[in-house]
Amino acid sequence: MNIQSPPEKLKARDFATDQEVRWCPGCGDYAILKGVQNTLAQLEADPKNTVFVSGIGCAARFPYYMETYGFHTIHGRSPAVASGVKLANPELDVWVVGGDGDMLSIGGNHTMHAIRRNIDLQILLFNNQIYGLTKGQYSPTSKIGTKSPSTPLGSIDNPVSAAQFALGVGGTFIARSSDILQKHLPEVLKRAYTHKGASFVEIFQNCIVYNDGAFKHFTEKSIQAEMQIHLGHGQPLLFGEDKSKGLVLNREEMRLEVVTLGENGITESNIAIHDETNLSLATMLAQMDPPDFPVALGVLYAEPAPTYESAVHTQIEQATKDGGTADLNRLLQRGQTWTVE
Amino acid sequence: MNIQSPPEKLKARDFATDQEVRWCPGCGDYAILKGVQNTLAQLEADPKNTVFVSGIGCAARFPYYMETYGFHTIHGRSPAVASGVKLANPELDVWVVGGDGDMLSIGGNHTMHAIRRNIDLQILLFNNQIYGLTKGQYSPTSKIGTKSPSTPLGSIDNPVSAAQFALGVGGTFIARSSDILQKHLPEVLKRAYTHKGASFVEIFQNCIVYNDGAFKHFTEKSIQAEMQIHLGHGQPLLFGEDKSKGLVLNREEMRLEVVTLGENGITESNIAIHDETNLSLATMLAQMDPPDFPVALGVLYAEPAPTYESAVHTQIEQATKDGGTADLNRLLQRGQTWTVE
Amino acid sequence: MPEAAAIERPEENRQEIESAVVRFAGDSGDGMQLTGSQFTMTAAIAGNDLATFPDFPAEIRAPAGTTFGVSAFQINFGARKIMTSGDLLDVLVVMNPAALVTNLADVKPNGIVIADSGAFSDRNLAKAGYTENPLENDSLEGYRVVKIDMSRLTVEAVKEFGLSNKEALRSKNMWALGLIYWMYGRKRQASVDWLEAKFAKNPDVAKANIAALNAGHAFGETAEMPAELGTFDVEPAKIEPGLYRTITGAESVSLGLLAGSLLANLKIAFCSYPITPASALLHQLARMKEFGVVTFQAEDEIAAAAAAIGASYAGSLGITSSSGPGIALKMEAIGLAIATELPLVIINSQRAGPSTGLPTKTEQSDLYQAVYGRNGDAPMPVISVSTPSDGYEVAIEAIRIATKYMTPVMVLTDGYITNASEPWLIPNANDTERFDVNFRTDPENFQPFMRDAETLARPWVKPGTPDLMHRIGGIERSYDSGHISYDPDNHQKMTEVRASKVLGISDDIPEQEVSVGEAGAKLAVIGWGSTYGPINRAVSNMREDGLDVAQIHLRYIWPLPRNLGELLNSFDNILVPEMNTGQLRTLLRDQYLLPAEGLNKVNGKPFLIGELEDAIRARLEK
Amino acid sequence: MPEAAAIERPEENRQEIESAVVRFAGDSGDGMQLTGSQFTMTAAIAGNDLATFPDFPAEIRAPAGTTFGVSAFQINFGARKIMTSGDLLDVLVVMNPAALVTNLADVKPNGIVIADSGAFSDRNLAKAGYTENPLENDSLEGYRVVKIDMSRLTVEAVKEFGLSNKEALRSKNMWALGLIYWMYGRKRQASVDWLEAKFAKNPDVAKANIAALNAGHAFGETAEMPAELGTFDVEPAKIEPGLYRTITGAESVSLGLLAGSLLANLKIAFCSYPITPASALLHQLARMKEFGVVTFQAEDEIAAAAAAIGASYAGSLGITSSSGPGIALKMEAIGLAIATELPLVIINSQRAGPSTGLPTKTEQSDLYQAVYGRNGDAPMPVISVSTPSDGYEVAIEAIRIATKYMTPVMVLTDGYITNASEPWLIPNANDTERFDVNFRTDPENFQPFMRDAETLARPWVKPGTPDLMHRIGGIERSYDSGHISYDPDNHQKMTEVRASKVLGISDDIPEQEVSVGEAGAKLAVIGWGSTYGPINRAVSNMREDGLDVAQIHLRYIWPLPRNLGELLNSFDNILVPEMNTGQLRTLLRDQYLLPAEGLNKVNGKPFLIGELEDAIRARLEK
Ligand SMILES: Cc1ncc(C[n+]2csc(CCOP(=O)(O)OP(=O)(O)O)c2C)c(N)n1
Ligand SMILES: Cc1ncc(C[n+]2csc(CCOP(=O)(O)OP(=O)(O)O)c2C)c(N)n1
Ligand code: SF4
Ligand code: SF4
Ligand SMILES: [Mg+2]
Ligand SMILES: [Mg+2]
Repeated sequence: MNIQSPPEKLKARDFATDQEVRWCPGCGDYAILKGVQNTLAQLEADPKNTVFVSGIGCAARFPYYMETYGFHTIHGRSPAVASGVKLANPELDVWVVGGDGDMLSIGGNHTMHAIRRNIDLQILLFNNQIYGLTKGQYSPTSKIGTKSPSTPLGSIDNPVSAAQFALGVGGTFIARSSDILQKHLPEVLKRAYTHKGASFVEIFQNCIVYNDGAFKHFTEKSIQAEMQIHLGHGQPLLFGEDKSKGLVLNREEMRLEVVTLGENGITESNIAIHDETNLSLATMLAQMDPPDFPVALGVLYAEPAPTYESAVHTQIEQATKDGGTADLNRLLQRGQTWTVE
Repeated sequence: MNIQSPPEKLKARDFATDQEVRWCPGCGDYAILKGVQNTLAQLEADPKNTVFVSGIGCAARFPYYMETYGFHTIHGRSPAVASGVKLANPELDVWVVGGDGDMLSIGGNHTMHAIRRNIDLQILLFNNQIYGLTKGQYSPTSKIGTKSPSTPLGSIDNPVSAAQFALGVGGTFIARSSDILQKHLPEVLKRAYTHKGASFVEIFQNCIVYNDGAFKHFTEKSIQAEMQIHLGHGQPLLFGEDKSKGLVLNREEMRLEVVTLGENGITESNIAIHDETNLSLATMLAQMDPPDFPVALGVLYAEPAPTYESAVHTQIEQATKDGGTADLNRLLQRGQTWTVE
Repeated sequence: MPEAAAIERPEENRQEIESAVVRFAGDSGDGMQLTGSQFTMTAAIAGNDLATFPDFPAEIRAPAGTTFGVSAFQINFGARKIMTSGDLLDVLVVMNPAALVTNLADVKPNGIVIADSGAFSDRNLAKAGYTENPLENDSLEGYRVVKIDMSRLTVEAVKEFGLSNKEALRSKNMWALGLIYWMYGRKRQASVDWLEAKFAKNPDVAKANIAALNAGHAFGETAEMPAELGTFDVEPAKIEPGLYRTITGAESVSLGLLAGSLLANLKIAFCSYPITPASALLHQLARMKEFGVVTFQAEDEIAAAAAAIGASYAGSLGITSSSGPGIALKMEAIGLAIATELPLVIINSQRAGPSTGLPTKTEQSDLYQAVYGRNGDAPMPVISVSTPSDGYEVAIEAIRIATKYMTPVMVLTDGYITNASEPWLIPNANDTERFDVNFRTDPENFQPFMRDAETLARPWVKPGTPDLMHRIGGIERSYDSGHISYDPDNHQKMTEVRASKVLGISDDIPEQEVSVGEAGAKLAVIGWGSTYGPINRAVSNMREDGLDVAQIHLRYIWPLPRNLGELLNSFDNILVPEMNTGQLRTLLRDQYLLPAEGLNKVNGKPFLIGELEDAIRARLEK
Repeated sequence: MPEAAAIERPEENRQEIESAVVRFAGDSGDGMQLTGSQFTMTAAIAGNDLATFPDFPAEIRAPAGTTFGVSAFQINFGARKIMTSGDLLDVLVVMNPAALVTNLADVKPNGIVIADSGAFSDRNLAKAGYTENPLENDSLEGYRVVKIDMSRLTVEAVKEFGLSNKEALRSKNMWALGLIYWMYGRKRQASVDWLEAKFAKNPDVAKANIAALNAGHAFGETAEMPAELGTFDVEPAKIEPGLYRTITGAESVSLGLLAGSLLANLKIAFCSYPITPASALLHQLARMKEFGVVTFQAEDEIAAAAAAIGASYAGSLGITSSSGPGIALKMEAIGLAIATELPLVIINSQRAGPSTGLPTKTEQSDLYQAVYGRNGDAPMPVISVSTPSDGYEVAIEAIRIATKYMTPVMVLTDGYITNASEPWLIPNANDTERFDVNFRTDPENFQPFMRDAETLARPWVKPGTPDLMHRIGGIERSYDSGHISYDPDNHQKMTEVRASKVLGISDDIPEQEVSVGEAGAKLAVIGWGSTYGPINRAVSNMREDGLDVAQIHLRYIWPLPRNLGELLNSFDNILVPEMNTGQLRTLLRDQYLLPAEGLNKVNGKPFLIGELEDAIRARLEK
């Protein structure tokens, strides 16, 4: 990470390239682009030290629209490419952008290992629960029964939950937001940026063409309050209009339950408190699904740990110190030698 | 699954091929081989309907030693190959065998998707926390600081926990055992076999050559009782000599804690009860590590769900019923046609 | 129906022409693909031979009016055999400025450009990069330009149905279609029927569309059209009698795969991962469940190949399909199928590379990858699809070879063929000779790698078969027993037998024929894949011009037909047009040491007949 | 030390020989590799030229006494230039029956076989598949067999150190070494020093080993050896003076990579995934941290290639390394490097294929994959390593080309070279010309795909550079600007310029020279890679026999040297020995239309000089 204030403060639009944005009109990606540009402006990020790496997909076109360094790579491999970027130059701020197909289908393994290694990347998964760019096949996050060109009778496989996956593979920062939450999103992204290590952010994104309304059961204005819970570290897990609902831990069954303040003698003191560092709680929060539960948004889990690239370079520095001079001629002559006269 | 009793009951040794077993003397794989052969004999499995599929690695040599159908494929791809086998013929009992490198490094994604789809496979991961066959490089499950030919100064990446990974990606059956537990292992394998859907079994396996003693902190005879907890559904989570210790749920912190019966007024009624269907509990159990906690062995999680291959074939049967006759000539003529005279 | 019938009346003074090329181009939302398909069907019913090509935008749904959002559909139809979707356009219909700017270059000198002037608003002009309205200045000199405010006329024509302006405008493609029907004296009835069926649940929409269609037609008929435009008559072509349909390459390959599996008495397991342009096959096969077809959308291309191999191991026919980058990923797994000698069909729908390249553009640049692109000495048969309908036979042939020889087979098709269409004389599925697979069930003397003396194929055993339990794998296997073998001589022998098995297939495929012309000509033009059409037409044309040229077109890329060397030797010169930098050429030069010369084009578009004619002339007239 | 010195005395009646081939073979636990290395070092110090080859078992640690657990080490040393590790053995030392049965076939007629008869127990005989003790019947007729109970003699020799029987037996390799030292009149001092250093913390073990070494030597000396065996003298070879070490291919390549990066003024990011035999490189580079070398063991080969590409993008030198199956997996990513024109070095340590094949055996069968194995027209330079020490220069050259031309470069080495070793005149790193990379920093007129007029390379910009922010990717890029471009003509132009850039490298590499003999000979034997040694020796021998033959050996596989066609044309016949089924042959025939004939061997073992001599004779004496 490298925040150098350039002479004049950059505005969000200064992070936009001159390239025409080519998503479908109405695509949620536009809002995310705006959110990210806002975030960088607010962070006073330095464009020259910022790199966006992506795979292939609609989401993955992202780097072309960011006036920073950018690399649009191949399908599924962006976490690996980005790992290489960060290893080569830990000073760069590296953002990784991709869709649910890119990062959880073909690229699932790279996502997993980048997260597990805790390389200091901001990994943004635009989850639209569909393959947009290839015209609408179901994805590993699509709901069971999704009709798509490749599943005309409906899909039959259990979707994977991005957040549960990231928790399961040892993520140190896991958060969620949505394309339509223009205030929430930059806050989450700023947290991701500040976190040292792999920050994994799932952003629910509407694909207006192939999967319109996939998230409306918790993003529609009218039900937002009931169907979203915005997490704050140390804050009670309250939601609903007037924050009248909350989550409590059923201690016998080790499950979260939704309660209404005032009903059955429930007061705020019964409500569970969000603790970002509690993996079990994060796992339970990640599992919540409407209609029985609200969707947990914000930082589900954040537990700082040493980053991979810093350990790499520490070892190198150590070796340089221990090994004395790095003299190639000496290395060439290492081991048993003899002289022919 | 297909249990047809062949005329005479087969013994464990009837499941052994005439091929010379070529693991290093003292390798934990021998014990697992014996355990699996015992399991099949006890299950009265039919060799002709049994298929072992593996990738590449020491563990992956397994199929050559089983007198069943067997396919030694390529590195990391065995879950995908096995998925194809099961899709083509759901009647077969398909076992998948591989090492931690095979199934969690190069093959992590296939393991994840086979599990998530809930294809009825028995997936046996022989975890020796090292790459055996390629002579001892560290693996994604190796402890931080592992010195190996590729990490002469010690490895620096966080290991992934196989069980947590499997839970995170939506596994319906997750269990653990060890090469040295010759009674426990067949019991776990039988449960895996009986489970419809992807059964994921992590088997701790000692690589005597490259990672000897990796598990001795919980497998050595003298400390076994203290450092292992054997799970039983509906049973209290007790362990230790004389079952004098147990796990309780610290309800404020949502964490498990080790307690001693009789101390601080703890009685058996305080001890948490194992519930295989509770994902949160399973996640907490999977996280436990010595020396603070015992290692949880047995069935961590089991929650039956429809299998992928049955849904595939249900759709096909449905289509055959709905579509009436499957007449190729009719299909060829589908759509707009015209006659030239 | 009455509406259409009422105004259908005979035309006079139509100019008779042998063939015509028409392209409809407009915004993605303008329904150009539908318009094109309707025109195609009507031309087919009128007895023309034809070929079509849709040109989709690379973006899913680009903002309206942009150049990168232009969608087009081209048809070449005629009274003679039609071999390509056409070089240059006789008629270009454009629904907005962006369509004009992106398509104009393809119009013939003095060709007809029909433009919806109502869509040439300042905003749309700006989006297309025009600073002035090209319909209003002299920039279109050299074309016969017809400006019609189709937007307004459509809105008027449908006003009785009470649609919003936006809804009304959706019918303007039908207005344009009506006009073109009039130009070529076509009957509207089939389209009227189709609209009624399509919008059965929305009769008002159906009626509005039909009204627009009729209005466009009437517009032409009522002499509101400039006289110099002319009207045309394209007589029926001489076409073999029978029942026809149009078919795209994606359709023919998927139907061929199904047919082949039935002929082999196998179930299909089609395992794939979406990728342009290959996804079309997955979509087709996913709709064949009533035949017991299993389709599996895997997590990636490697898993798709691996699952297909697993399915073949289990006794189904494993098929996997992708395009260039995805095929590259499958190569390690394909090596396993080669090593374990399992049948597997790999369909490669080629697109322009390298890397992501131009996913929606066509190319033939995966021949190297198909023939040579694996680690180790790993021979594999490769066959190719030459026309949109050819995929049917080629897919059947791939299955025949894969199952008879226990080998993976790669089928090369391409983005052009996948999407292009042509009329197809629908075969009777029962006429093709069966090649039922005989799974080994006899335990007597069974060894998993004991070979058939003639084909050198090993036996195929279904797991589940009693007493035949055995193990196979990718480590070198002992001749016959299949056990792991590190024996040096065994590896030599196995490497040789794998090569011989594949080379031996050349005795089981037809001798290479000359498609047009005769052996011994001054020049042979040899191609493969989707260049068939343009080469065929160009060679035929040049022969009519008296040039001594012949066409040879390969279906079999590896092994090559057994007589090919001798045949090629009979020509003075050999020209190899390819949509790559010379990949078949390498094969031919290596195999036959003949100075085959390349004619290479890699701009994502098929060869033009004219380009080939020029090349042939240049070589024969010098 | 005194022990060794005490019994060192001059030998008489030694037979002077030009060179000898000795192989030590025993169980994996018998320390054969150490024995071989010690003999090698001593031969080197004695001034011999030499070449060695270790032969590890495929299994990690097979049960003791089994045939598949045999480990061997072969050395060819001589008074003349040594080109290979030797065809047939003069002396085979076997420590058990399994070693005898697996190695006997390689012994020369009437060659010497020295066996530890103490290890020929019934159990060990059975494990090796013997029903009778071959030392006791006449099955070894035709060899000069020396049975010695080395086990017993070793135990006796070390008994004063109070070791257990098992521990004592660990020194029996040193006993054997002592005996062979005596046979060839070698000094033991270097080994004594080495043992003392190695077991500095365990002086008793050191002493026991030294005692065994001396005992073996004394055994020979005290005339307990059969007279007909003989003792030999191998004089020093004529060797360029200087400081030497032995070096394996793995070492030379890794040192070359480091040297090249320093010459280019770049940091290395070496990203790999373990695989036999490529892992050796990862292990070497992982020990170079003091030079700032980053090594990254990725989750798979694709991630390794991708991370290397990312590192190159960020301004390091990305290097990735694997063997056949892993290289296949990297091809899609390599296509991205080709498309985005980023430097990248890919080391392919070839092994016997296809598929998993024979991982521990050598082959040259990835040339097709290297040159042709990608989707799309995706040209990439390919260069090859010819001897164990050659990797140093080749790796440097790979980096020079990759960085100067902004392209991936594939280096082909193989399992034989990786593990084989030879003496190396250690170069002075400062003598090689530098080729510092100039990263672009000037924003004036910057465009990411604007090319250098001469090299056609695009500029390399480090992220972090002010005012040069830009985007690159795998979709076709516009000439100069690098923006996404779907323009047909641009794709044509870019495809052509990518090909020209790579072909242009032929002007920047040396003209092809004739290694042995002259242009215009009756027969050229042309090879590449690890066949250098045997071809060189065979051609030299045949020329001494008066045959008109020459050797041409390629370092550059693609592009080929600019004069190669002309050079090859000067010969009457061309023979291409390859450890594959004819891959370079394809390239040569395609490029030059010359009737190059193949001599192909795929049994996992290098060519024997004799095989090549026979082939040359057959072609020139007919
Ligand atoms: C190796 C490879 N396989 C497949 C593809 C085709 N492909 C491009 S994007 C994509 C998936 C897009 O879905 P997602 O990642 O969810 O992104 P979205 O378009 O929905 O934003 C696929 C399958 C490809 N380009 N490369
Ligand atoms: C594509 C490919 N990459 C790498 C290898 C080399 N390789 C073989 S086994 C293996 C890892 C072995 O480790 P693991 O899976 O843990 O099995 P173990 O030997 O420990 O039982 C590797 C890297 C290979 N055979 N193929
Ligand atoms: S297809 Fe969907 S995800 Fe892609 S740009 Fe269009 S709306 Fe967005
Ligand atoms: S290397 Fe390790 S895992 Fe492999 S066979 Fe030997 S002991 Fe077992
Ligand atoms: Mg998506
Ligand atoms: Mg392992």
